Amino acid sequence: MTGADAERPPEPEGRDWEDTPLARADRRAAEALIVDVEGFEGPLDLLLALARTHKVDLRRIAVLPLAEQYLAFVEQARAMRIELAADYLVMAAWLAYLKSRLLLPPDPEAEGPTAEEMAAHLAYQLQRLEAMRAAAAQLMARDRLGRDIFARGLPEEVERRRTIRWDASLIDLLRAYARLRTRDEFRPWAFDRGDIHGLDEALERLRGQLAARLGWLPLDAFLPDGWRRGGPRRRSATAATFVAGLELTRQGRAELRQAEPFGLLELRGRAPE
Amino acid sequence: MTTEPETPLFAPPPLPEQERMVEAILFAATGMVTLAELAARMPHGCDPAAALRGLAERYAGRGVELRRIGEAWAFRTAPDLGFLMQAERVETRKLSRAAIETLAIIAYHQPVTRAEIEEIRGVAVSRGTLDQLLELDWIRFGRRRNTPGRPVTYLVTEAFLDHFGLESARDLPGLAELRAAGLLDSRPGPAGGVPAPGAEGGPDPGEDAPDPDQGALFDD
Amino acid sequence: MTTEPETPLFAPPPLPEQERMVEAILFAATGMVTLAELAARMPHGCDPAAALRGLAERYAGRGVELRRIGEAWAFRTAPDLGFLMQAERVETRKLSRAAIETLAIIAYHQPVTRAEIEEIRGVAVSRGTLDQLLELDWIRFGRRRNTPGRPVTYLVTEAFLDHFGLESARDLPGLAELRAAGLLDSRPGPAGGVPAPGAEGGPDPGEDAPDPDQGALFDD
Repeated sequence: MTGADAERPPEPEGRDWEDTPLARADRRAAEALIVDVEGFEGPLDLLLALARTHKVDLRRIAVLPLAEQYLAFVEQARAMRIELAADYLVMAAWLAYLKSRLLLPPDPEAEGPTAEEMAAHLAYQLQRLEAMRAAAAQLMARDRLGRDIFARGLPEEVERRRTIRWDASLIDLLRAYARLRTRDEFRPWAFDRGDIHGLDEALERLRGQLAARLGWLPLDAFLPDGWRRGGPRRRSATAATFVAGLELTRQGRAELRQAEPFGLLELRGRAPE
Repeated sequence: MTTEPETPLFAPPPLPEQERMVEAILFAATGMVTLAELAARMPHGCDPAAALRGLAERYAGRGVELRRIGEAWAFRTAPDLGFLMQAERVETRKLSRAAIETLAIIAYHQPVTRAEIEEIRGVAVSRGTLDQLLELDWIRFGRRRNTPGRPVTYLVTEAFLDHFGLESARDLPGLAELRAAGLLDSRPGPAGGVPAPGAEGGPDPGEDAPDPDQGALFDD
Repeated sequence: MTTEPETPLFAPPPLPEQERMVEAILFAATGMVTLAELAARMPHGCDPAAALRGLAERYAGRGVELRRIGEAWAFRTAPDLGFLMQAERVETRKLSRAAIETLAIIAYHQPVTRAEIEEIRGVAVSRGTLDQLLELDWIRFGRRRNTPGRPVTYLVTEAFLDHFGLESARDLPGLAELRAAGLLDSRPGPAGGVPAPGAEGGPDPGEDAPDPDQGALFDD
């Protein structure tokens, strides 16, 4: 996207931080950011902060180095075992994809937006977010009613003959409706459970079944009798048994395998160590 | 630095500026304000008595007058204009819970019959509640239902939309949106959907078919 | 006696008298009063708009100023005198950064949907944010969008304008510059563009997920 791209050496495996002075600066910035990763409101916010540390003028922002900084940040967070929300990882995957597209020569056959268009849109989003933040700050800094500007403190009311005006606000109306519509949701659950196979039950069952046999068996084989025919009963039992299987696997009492995405799930018991 | 120097470090603001200050203080005050209070609030060296004299002159004969009661001062509407204050004699009271719930149901389910409202609320709707809403001009009668008994239906009015700042009743947020805005605290049951009014055990199932358009509000 | 004679029995009061009336009505009220309300309260044949022009001139530069807020009017203290009114200061609940940004986005992009707010902020709108702004009466619901899902839109209110001392939403600071810079455009992202914020941590991910047809929402 920029002239700098051409000079950049191919990305080494296991990136060495100390190779250039710029990398050192990046690293320091990334470390500072990691300390308060909690303070960021999502990936876009983080990208904006990264962009700010290097470039004041967002209109000339170079997306490629920004993408690299972000990826380095995520890498660092992982190395330091900081748990990042899924949003951050989705953005990292997208930026890695964008980066590869920006570095590769454009494929004339490819459909959809070019890498440059995608990068330009990201730059636009960052500018827009920055602009909205500035606008918000300007707005909050205005002379405000009740703080800098005041209304009449002693409104005059004439005593005689009052008429009562009934009032209600929209929020009262919405709350009333929400209250009405959710009230029913609590009541009948206990009686509606006929077709639900509970997780506790499933755990109990599966624990017994797995202790008894150690070979691989498909998940279906563990469904209780009377819950195997199709429909909501089977769905409920499958879901509960699957979750129970996950839980027991986590506890080290079972093993779970699947040959391919959407393939058959198989389960077997594992002797406790 | 002393707070009360014998000779002020700064000259007090000019008298017209002091007048502006007294004017603003009296306007915003929630009660009468005494000369001493004025002096305490204004910058050091001000002369609120002089400023009040200037203000009283400026407001003489206007729609609002500067009035002195004992040692305190306040702005008051000119006595001859008292007749204009009729709209201020209004006492505002919150609508009762029964009324607001009934109104909400009519807004969301219109056109809706009284039986349907009762079915959704789970309690009888008193005549007075509907009368009150009719009187407020927030609801009106719609067409009669073509079902046994030909019950009247209720709709919300333009005045309702106006009062609640809505463009149309269709713009009321659906349950998903209420929840998203934080107005709904509970999660829906496992069944997910909202039960249609009168769907089960209603007083008159045949008659209570909900507005087909209504579905759109809930089709999260 | 008829209340609205075809030809007035009496000529309307002279303009200076009408000014006094408007002055009294506005002074007596804490909230804003619309032109229509003024006309309704004043004797038949009055021209409150003309009276307001005269009043605005009279109060220019005073400690109390005449302010226009949308279609309504109110007296408010001059901003430079705010320091005198510490006693009347209302401590407002501090708004979160998310709430402030959401408010600004609604003001500058209105009417705007929740999905659009999320697209601009790059993060899901958390529960309680919109609720808080609705409760402050700073935002309200606008028309639903004619796009899949018919999402509700949000607008700012007159109370918002009053609070921030704006005559209309057109007077938002920096609006012209932002528009000229194209930052208020409804610019659709390229397909496969920057990932939209997930509704993670939201109350109901399935239901609150931002519209995948995001781009289409910006078409007006």
